[in-house]
Amino acid sequence: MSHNKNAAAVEEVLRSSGVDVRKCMRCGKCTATCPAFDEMEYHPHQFVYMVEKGQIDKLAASDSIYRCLSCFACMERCPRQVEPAKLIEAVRLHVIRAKGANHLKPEQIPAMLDEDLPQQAIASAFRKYSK
Amino acid sequence: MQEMMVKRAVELLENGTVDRVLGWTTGEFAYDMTPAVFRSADDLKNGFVYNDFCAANLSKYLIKECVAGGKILVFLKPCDTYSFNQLIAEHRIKREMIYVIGIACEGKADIDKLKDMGIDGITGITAKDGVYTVATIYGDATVKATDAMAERCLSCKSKKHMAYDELIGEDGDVVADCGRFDMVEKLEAMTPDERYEFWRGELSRCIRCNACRNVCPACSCEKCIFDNPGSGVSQKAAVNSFEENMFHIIRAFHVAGRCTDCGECTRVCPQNIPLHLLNRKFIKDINAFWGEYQAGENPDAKPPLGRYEKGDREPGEFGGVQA
Amino acid sequence: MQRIGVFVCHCGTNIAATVDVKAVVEALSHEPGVVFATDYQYMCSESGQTLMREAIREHKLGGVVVCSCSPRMHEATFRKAAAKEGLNPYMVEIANIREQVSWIHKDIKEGTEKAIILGRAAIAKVHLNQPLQAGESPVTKRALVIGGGIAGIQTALDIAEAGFEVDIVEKEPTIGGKMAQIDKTFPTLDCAACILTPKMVDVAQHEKIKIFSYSEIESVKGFVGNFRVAIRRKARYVDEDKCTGCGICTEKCPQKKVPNEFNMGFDTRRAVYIPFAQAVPKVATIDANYCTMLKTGKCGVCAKFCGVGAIDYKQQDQIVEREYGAIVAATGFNPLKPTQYDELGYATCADVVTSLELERLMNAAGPTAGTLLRPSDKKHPHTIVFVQCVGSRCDAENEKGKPYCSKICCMYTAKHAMLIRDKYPDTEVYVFYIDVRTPGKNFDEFYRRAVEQYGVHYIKGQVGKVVEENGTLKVQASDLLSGEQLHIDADLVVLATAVEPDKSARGIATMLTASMDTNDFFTEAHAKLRPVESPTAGIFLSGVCQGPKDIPETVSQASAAAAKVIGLLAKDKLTCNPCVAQSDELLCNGCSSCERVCPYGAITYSDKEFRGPNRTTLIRRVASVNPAVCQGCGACTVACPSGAMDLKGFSNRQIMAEVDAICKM
Amino acid sequence: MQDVKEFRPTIVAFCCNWCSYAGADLAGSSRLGYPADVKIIRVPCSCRVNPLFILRAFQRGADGVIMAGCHPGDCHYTSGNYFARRRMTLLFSMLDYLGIERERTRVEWISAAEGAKFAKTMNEFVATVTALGENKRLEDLRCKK
Amino acid sequence: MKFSYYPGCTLKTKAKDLDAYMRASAEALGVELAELPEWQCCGAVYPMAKDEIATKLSAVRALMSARDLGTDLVTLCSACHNVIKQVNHDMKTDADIALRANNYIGAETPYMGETAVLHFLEVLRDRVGFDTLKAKVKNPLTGRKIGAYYGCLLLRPSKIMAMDDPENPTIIEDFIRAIGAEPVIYGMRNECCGGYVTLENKGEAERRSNIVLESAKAKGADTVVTACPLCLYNLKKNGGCDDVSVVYFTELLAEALGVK
Repeated sequence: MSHNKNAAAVEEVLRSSGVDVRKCMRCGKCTATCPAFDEMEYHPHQFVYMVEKGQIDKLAASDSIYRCLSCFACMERCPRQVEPAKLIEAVRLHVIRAKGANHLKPEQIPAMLDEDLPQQAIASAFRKYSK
Repeated sequence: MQEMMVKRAVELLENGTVDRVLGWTTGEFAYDMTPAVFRSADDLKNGFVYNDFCAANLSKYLIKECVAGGKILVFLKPCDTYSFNQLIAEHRIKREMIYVIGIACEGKADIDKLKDMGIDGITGITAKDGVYTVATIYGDATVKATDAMAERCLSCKSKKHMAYDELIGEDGDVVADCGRFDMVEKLEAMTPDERYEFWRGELSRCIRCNACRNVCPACSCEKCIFDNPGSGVSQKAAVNSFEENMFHIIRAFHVAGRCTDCGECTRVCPQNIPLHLLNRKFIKDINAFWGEYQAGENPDAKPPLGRYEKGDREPGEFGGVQA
Repeated sequence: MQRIGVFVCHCGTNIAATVDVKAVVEALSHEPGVVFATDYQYMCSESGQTLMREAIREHKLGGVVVCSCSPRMHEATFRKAAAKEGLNPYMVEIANIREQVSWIHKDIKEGTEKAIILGRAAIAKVHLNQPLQAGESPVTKRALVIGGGIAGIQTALDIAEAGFEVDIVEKEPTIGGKMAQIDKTFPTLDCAACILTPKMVDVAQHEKIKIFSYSEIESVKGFVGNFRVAIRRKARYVDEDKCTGCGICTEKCPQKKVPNEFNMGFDTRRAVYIPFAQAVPKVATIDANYCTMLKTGKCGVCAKFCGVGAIDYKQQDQIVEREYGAIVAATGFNPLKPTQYDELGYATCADVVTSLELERLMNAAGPTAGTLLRPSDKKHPHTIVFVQCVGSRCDAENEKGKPYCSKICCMYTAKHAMLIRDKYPDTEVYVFYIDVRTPGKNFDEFYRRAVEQYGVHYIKGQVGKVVEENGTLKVQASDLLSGEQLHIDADLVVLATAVEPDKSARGIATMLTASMDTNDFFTEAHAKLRPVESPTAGIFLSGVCQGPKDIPETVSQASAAAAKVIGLLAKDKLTCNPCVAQSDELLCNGCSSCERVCPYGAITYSDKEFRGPNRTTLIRRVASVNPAVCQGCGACTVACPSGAMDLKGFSNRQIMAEVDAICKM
Repeated sequence: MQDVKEFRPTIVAFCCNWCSYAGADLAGSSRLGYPADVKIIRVPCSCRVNPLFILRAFQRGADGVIMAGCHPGDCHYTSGNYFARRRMTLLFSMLDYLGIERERTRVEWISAAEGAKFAKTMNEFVATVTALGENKRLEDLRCKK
Repeated sequence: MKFSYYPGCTLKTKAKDLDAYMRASAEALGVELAELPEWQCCGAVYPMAKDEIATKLSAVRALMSARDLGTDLVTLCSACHNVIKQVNHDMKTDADIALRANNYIGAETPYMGETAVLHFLEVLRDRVGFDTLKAKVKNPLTGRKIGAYYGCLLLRPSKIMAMDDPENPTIIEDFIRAIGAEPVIYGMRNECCGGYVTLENKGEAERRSNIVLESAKAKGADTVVTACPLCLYNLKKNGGCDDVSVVYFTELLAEALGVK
């Protein structure tokens, strides 16, 4: 259970997210409300629990961090103000801040375009997935 | 101004609204305006004076007048109305026995400042457009009002009357940025040793004449503990530095949250001790610790030492107060 | 000067080992006023007390100082002993030389020195002690119970059974409270009406109980044993004495479209109504918000049909003043209205209901006559989803919800699930829970029956979204144990909403000067040892107004509160703590500073005549302290700038004398 | 060389009857020592402590004054310590403003169960005041021996 | 009524119409909107991490420039609105972020969250007033059944956006009533359309969009209005529900005011 080697990563994620994982009462409302549930390997409540347990590696290696829609529903509906979305973002940043670990690279964009695609979609994708 | 006041006072006396008038009259010297009670139109016409030496806050005198009964007309400057409200809040005076005429005030002259300028033989004063014209037996002298104005008026917190039945002149506004805590801040910024020296220098001059206490509208106790042998702390005159400190600390504490910062204590101190700096320290602390509070602004407000919040700061937490 | 005796206790070796008791006796014997000083093995023993009594007698002692253990230990012992010898008990002071000296200072010299100083301080204090008499106040032998739910009913019945008069003030037209709306009770599944209504009848028929229904507390004055309460009897436009409760008016009233609050708005009632068949008092009430006669002056149907002439459109609110010795708050609760939780669809979907609403939908006397039909289309629901903890257990910063566990929801939900599965076996029932909390006798067994015998699906998880589409409630939820997100097509969703104290409680607490916590539950005097008393003397707590609780707990607490009230009313006089504040009227400014900090409302003001100069008479406003109410904290003494307010037994002079004695080297 | 006597401060501790005085009793019965320089005065509640008493103590030769009461929210009289807290906040601030060492005064909330905290607090406070030395700024020489 | 206006990247390009409709409507309503003299893309998604400073700067610059102009700042795109309002909240309440952002920018007067940020819907509700709007409608859209689509960004996090009840909002419904149409309330109106992953995971965006549109359709909506260009794109392109048309609310506004 102990993950001392991860202590620095846990600390980084907690600090940059500003989330107090100990507030969680394990009700599962975040996961109940999550629109991206089917796309995720680890679900919002698991982010909270696994960060607390120090399992950042597993979360970081999972595609789940790119599946969050940033819709704030889990944050809004959490009865204990835990804000799981902030944790997901913090784990994602933990990954993409590492050099060369951008999830989305500019050269991939042209293939994804269609003529009506709003700029907003590209801007937000870069903001979320790249440094 | 004086004519208008007299005219209105006479009207109110004659139509029976009030049976006497609390105002000012000339004291021993022409610049020494003292509170006085007038009972007739003649009294008023002969004795009533209002000019820029009329600094005394008349509200405290109402305590005695209210005990005597009848209905009293009083003239109050904006700062006096705070004391007035505070006395109402403390049930020391009865609102229904008093008819308040609020009078505008542009700041009162400080006789010591005038004397320091070498103006002697003063017989009167008039103010216009920020200039005092001081009549003396040697002729008129003119000075810029702000050069000769009392310190408390230079940092006036409010030109707005907090209570009145009618106004003579225009009502002003609360002065948001009056800078009245500047000196307190300066003291706070000193080292404790410097502060100790400063206050020793000031308080050691105290001769315990009790003028500050006697003029203070908040110090209106039936019997002051310092005069009461039964209190265990009575002292006629301060024997040493401890007693000097003790008197002024306890006096400040007793008026904490009640002092409206009218500045009378400093005005009347024959030793020119800046006593208001003690009261202002408490006012500043109260604002900083427990939220803005101006005694006398609202007679229904709960005073800061008569209420609490669960999350109040702990004693001895000085963070954020010191500069 | 007081003749003082000093008694230094060895406490075996507890004191004597590290304090030279002989030296203490020697030193203190030279203190001013000390006429006798001695030491003894055990001062608290019978022979030690005899020693002290003999010395009081022999040396005509006017004051006693015992240097011994903590006054919290034996102050009462020594005071009692002194009293037996005719010395006022408050002339005895203790110097604590055990806990504060011998037990913590190893060095005999140091310990002895400090013991002498503490002894001197006690002597200095005793010199200023005054004989104090514990005051007495009479007790009005009647209790007031605020709230006529099961808590108030039980408290009132128990007090009345003991032979004391009780008034119940209930703001609704009938007593009965929430329990009257409930269908069955856990864990025995008794019918709530069957066990409640006989009690309501007992209340109605008890000669010692008077019910003020449709009434509210207007003001409370006085103190323990002597409360004066003004009760507002709201105009119900029906003469309670004349009305027979025949109900003809409620059948003839043409205004039929009034939402029936007793049935949670699922059906309607008339503008003149009796809330339910077993209402107590069984008297009609006209709802002024809907009555055509009261609004327009045209109608008068009810008056026409009333055979006894009980209808009175001109009735006004009446204020009744009553006196009481004790007051019980039994103000109860309401379920939180979950309109803020519309992800669960309560505000927008008719078939999302609260648990209390479900009670009415299942109650034989309810709008569906006991057949479970859902509100939107009156059809049988076949899939029902229960959601637990709606608005309970929220973070303190969460503005929508409450931070506490509402305690009863797990059990009533198990009850609902079980009853539905029992009556409608073709119904699938899902319960989404965070934890199932069942501490209580036969409670967990009850919940297990719901799962094991009745096949209720308990799922650890929460519901995230409820959307109504084509008459079906699409429920999206988490199942944490299987790691799935579930999508259930439900016909009915039931929300177990948080319990919240009745909104009227805050105002009542203020009038009673009883403290409340941040959730508006009444605070008890001691969380463990005095759970049915408020910190304010004479105010007692019954039922949910003190914290969430179920019916068995409510009833036990109601009886406990009654026992406390009976204990109080059984006394003819109350003995007061004599160490109370007193105001020196000659010094008092009447400024109200003391009044503002008094937690008990013990200080009142009156205008008194004083002699002024030149034989004049002055009228001054001065404070006086009611010694029966004052608890002796001393807050007022420091608030008073003139020193008019002082505390007996801990006066300014006494404390300063101690300071002087300690500091003088 | 002059023979310098070791400085031992005089400390007055005002303790409320319900919490802190009981905490002192617990420190005693648990044999948790603190210097004999501390002398306790029992008051019903911290709100009974008048600033006059504190000044009086300094006048009569105290080098430090500490007030101990129930934790905020636990007052036997429900609100006394809240008022005491405000009063002492102002008093201490004023003493500091007059240049009197702020370390000479202290307020601590000590429950009946906190014997260890009582002893620890007193040990700390005595150490602090000892380090400051004699109270010179609020002394009354007439009262000194 | 004068405001600073932050259009954002999309309204200057792919969603020019939305911008044009609003400008025309604003003029008709007597609302003066002055585009900020200089602005940069807000980044389209709020950086939630406390240690993200650089990504918040463009929003801070826009806020600061509105402050210096002495006006409230109006946005039209939900994403811009969300980013700018949340960053504003950070600047007001998080001393650390405020300090570091201000150090970065090095402005003379540090920005501490002084500017009020308003979505154009809030301008309509709180400044113009829906009653006034109703009075100015020339072509009421009588008979139209319109579902409001709030999506995720307009209302959440509710404590910061402080616009409406996040679970049972009324602002767009009231708007729909004001322009003479009938609002259709449906369950998924405040659920996410998946727009942000349209590049990455088109399949998911399609699924989410369809769920939203089906929910609106089931309640009888003929039209769904959005306040966000990305929602608009996503619902139109990925939703593929032919029975329900998706339009931006300013288009309906312009139509109703007769300035389209």
